[in-house]
Formats: sequence, structure tokens, C-alpha cells
Amino acid sequence: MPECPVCGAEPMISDDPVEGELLECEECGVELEILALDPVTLGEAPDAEEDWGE
Amino acid sequence: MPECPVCGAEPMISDDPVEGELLECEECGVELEILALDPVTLGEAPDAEEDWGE
Amino acid sequence: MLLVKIGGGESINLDGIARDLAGLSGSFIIVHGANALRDSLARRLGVEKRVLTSVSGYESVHSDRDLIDVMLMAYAGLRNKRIVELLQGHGVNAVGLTGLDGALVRGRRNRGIRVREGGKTLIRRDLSGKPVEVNRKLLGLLLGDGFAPVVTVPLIDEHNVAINSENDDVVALLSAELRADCVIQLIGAPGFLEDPDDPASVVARLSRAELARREGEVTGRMKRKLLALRRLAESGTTRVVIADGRVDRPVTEALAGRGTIIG
Amino acid sequence: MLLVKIGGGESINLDGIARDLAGLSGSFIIVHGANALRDSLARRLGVEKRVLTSVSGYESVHSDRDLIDVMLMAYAGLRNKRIVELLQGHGVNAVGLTGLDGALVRGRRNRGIRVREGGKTLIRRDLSGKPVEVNRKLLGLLLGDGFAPVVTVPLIDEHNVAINSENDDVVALLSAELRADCVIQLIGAPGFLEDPDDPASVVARLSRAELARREGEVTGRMKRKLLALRRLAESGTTRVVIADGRVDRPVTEALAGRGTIIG
Repeated sequence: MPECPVCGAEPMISDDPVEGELLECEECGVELEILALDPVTLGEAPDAEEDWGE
Repeated sequence: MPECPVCGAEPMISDDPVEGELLECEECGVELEILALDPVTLGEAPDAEEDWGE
Repeated sequence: MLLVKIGGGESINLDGIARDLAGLSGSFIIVHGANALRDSLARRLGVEKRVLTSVSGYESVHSDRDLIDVMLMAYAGLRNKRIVELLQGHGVNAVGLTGLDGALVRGRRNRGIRVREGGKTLIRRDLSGKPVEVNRKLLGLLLGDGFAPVVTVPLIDEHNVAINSENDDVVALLSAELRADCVIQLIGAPGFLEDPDDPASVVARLSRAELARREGEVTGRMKRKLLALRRLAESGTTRVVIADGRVDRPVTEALAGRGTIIG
Repeated sequence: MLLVKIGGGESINLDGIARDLAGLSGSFIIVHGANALRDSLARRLGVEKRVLTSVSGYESVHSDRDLIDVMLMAYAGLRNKRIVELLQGHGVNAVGLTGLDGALVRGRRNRGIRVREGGKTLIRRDLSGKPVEVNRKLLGLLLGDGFAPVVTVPLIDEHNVAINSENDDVVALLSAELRADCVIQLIGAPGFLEDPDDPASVVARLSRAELARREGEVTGRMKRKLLALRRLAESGTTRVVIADGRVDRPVTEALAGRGTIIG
């Protein structure tokens, strides 16, 4: 199971994970992003300042 | 019949004139161009320096 | 210094704007869009234009490399150079530039657009970003010698990559950095309309607070536009007017305040 | 001053050229084509590309307004700005310009192309012409501040209208006016080929007389190219090289004389 890059815990991954999907680490509460699948790789999500494009 | 703009003669026009068609005034020999049809209007053809585009 | 934003709609009277500007004394900079041209070109070339709505309700175009190519053709190629041609025809020595040229407008790549898709919240990354810096030396060089810069997207980002951006944000940055006296936005309507379908519903004035209130009420494209307008109003420009770009002398009318005064 | 002409073929290694140029000291100007890009765009947009062969055997494209629009998208938009982007990525402060921008290259409208059609000799007029004057002040302004101009058609004619022109003629004019030390033409072949289908048939050297002789023997596109090359050779440039634009370091190879030396 993939680990949270911040606290090392194993966050719950949905059963149909998608690249770019956001989730929260239940342990430390940081927002994570699924960077890749097979295997699922996690990274900290960018902070949510302006969250839109052009 | 249209007149040669240079010498006033009436040059021979082909029976299927086309806009942009070149012809010679038999009288004064100048090169003419059919500028428009209905009625056929004649003008001096541009000199043939570099006669191509890009 | 006058800043003229020319909207990207097809109904804009570009020749009228060029003729009007030729009559002005004093230097000016044009920033223009070409979204209508881009959309029709994308359709004709079979390039898909995907619109994303962020979780906080702002709408944006998903800018992948193919779309940037279409924008280079529509904004930087066709629209930019036809505006330059019109201005030259009226005696204005226009120079067309994108943010890439001489790194005229440096942007910062967006970190990611948050969207709702299939019941999930996803991060979508694309080639888009916000303008952060203007090459004032290049602008000064050109303005100093009597050239009229005609500017459009794309910008150049921190990785020297071409990115899409909101032209209104470029206007706000230029306005702040060059301390423009006046910014006029020429669009395909008589001004900011209370009801987009009713040309008679022009709002005479929009204060910053009013802009923020309306921004909170709408979503999509208009929300994005209101945000950019608020930034422009906050950039310290003395006078901002949204006016009709289709009339005979759009610049003169706008300078006379006919349209919506911002701020 | 180095002048680099980048051919419009799709096989050209643009990134390699940008990287190579970044390593040079001294200023340079790029003139580039995009004919392959224009032709594919014209096809995709259903814009007809008509080729005319003049009575004296020279081939040219019939440039009507629709074709100029396609050229603005392909040359001035997509190709020009992608070259600027590549150069910026390698640390070269490139600025993309057409002849329209700041009236950088003024042209004179062709008086008419004489063609044989339906058994008649006809004059065909279009939006094309020959380069006659360069805005040396604008070039000096940019070069003086370390910018690298990336130039392409269209030109601006005596009526301030955008016109098509032969990029090789623009190179010849620039070379004469700026007294370039060296002109390199990077194409999709190892150099000037005796037999276009045999890459090994590179001609090592082509004198002006040789160019004139060959020009007399061929018709069509090649005749046009040979004429432009002869003009370039006559423009007084010390060194002209036609070299392979597809290799890893095209500029370095060309400067080392690998290809066809002209003059």
C-alpha cells in the first residue's frame, strides 16, 4: 500500500483511483495527490491558491 | 470596339476575351491588357521586368 | 500612457479602432484577444477545446500543446499581424509581439486546476499560468522610438515554455507596471451589461466592491472576467472604461466615458 | 554578423539549431520559412494553393488574401513563435517579427505574373512582391540590446498591405544592407544536390556563373531558388554556405563549410 510522503501512514485509496485524484491522509490530514498508477504513487497536493486556469 | 489607349486605333480582340489577357495593338505595337469585360476595357500592360511572383 | 484591450470577438471594428488610435497624440499599447478566431480554427482543424470549471466555480480552457499551437496561429499569427497591418495603414508604426518575444511578459505556470469529475476532485495540469513580470526595457526601447506595441498571449513561463494566460490579467499587470493613465476595454457590447441579452442594460459604473459582489454571484467565464477587472481596478490605474468596440470611433467614445466606468 | 536562413521543411532540427546558436558569440539574425506547414494547413482548412508558372519558367504561389491568412498562421504564428520559444529555452533572447512589424521589411508589389492559360498569355495579379528596404533602425535597436531577431514573411508593401515574398530574397537584402559576414542556409538535405534524389550528390562549390548556367537549365521552384541564391552571391557577402539543417549541430557544421559553398 502506498505511504503518505509526509507522515508515512497508509492512506485509504479509492477502489478506482485516477491520476490527479485528491485525497486526505487520515493520519496527518495533509492533502495528497495520486501522481501515478501501477503502482499508486502519492505526493503532496499543490496548495489551493488560485485553483483555476486561463 | 475598344480603342488602344496609346494610339486610339481599334486592336483586334479575340472572340473569347478573358480578363488579364495580353494582346498587341497592330497599329502602334504597344502591349495591351484587357482590364475588364462588358465592355472590354484596355490598358497598357505593365512592363515585363521580373514577371513572376513568390 | 493609454492601454487599449481589444476583445477577441468577430464583431469588433478593428479598422475603426486603428483609424481612431492614429488620431491620438501620446503613446499607447494594445493587448488583444482572438478567442472567436481560435475557436473556429480549432473546430476546422479538429482540435478539441475542453473547458474546465474549477471547484471554486471559475471557468478556463484546458490548454494542452495542440491548443497552444492553435492559439499561436490565431492570436500571434492571424489576428496580431492583421491589427499591425491596419495600424500601419493608418500611419501608426505598430510592432506585434507575444509574451514570448524578448520575454516581454513572463508568467508563472499554474500549479493545477481543481475540478470535479466522476464524483472525484482531480488536479488537472496544463500549459497555462498568470503573468508576473513585464520586460519594461523592451517596451521602453520600442515606445521611446515611436513604435506602438501590439501584445497578445502566449506568455513565457519560468521554464521558458509558451503558456496560455488571461489577457485581462496581462492588461492589469501592464497597467500597474507602466502606471497607465487610462485603460479602455473594447468589447462586442455597449459596455458591461446587467443582462447580457439586453444591449440597453449597460451598467454606468462598477465599483471594486460591486465587482467583488458580482464575482461572488456568478460562475464560469464571467466570474473569470470580473476577477480580472477587479485586479485591474486595484492596479491603481486612474481610469478604466469598458466600451463598445463595434462603433465607428470606439476609442474616442471610450475616452469620452461612453460605456461602463470601472473603479 | 551572421545570417541564418532556416528552411521551411518539416525535417529541420529546430532545437539543434537553437542549441547551436546559443553557443555562438556575436549577434545573428534568423530568417525562416514554413512552406511545409503552410501547405498542410492550407489543405486542412480547404484553402486552395494555386501554383503559377510564369512564361519565362519561374514558379510561384498565387498569393490571394486567404493564402496570406494561412501564411500569417503558419509562418508568423506557429513556426515563428516556436523558434522563439526554443531559442529562449537555450538562453537566447529571441524576438519574432514579420516584415509588417515596425515596417521591418518593405516590399514592392509585383506588377503582374505572366502565365499561359487556355492558349492565351494572361496577367495574374496577387499579393506578392520583392523586398526593397529594411528598417535598419529597428534592427539596430534590437541587436544593440542583445535581442536576436527571428524574421519571416509577409512583408509590408508600398500600400501598407501584407504581401508574400521569397524569403531567400529577404536574406539577400538583409545580407547586403547589414554587410553580413556569413550567410548559412539550413535545408533538409546535405547541401545543394546535383540529383535531388541522391543525397550523396552534394555539389561542393557553386560559383555565380555556375548558378546562372543552372538557372537557365531548369524551370519551376528550383529556378526561383537559384535566382535568389545568385542575388545573395551578388550581394557582396563574404561567405555563403548551404548546409544540412537536420544534423545534430547544423550551424557548427555549416560554419565549418560542410555543405555547398556559394560564390
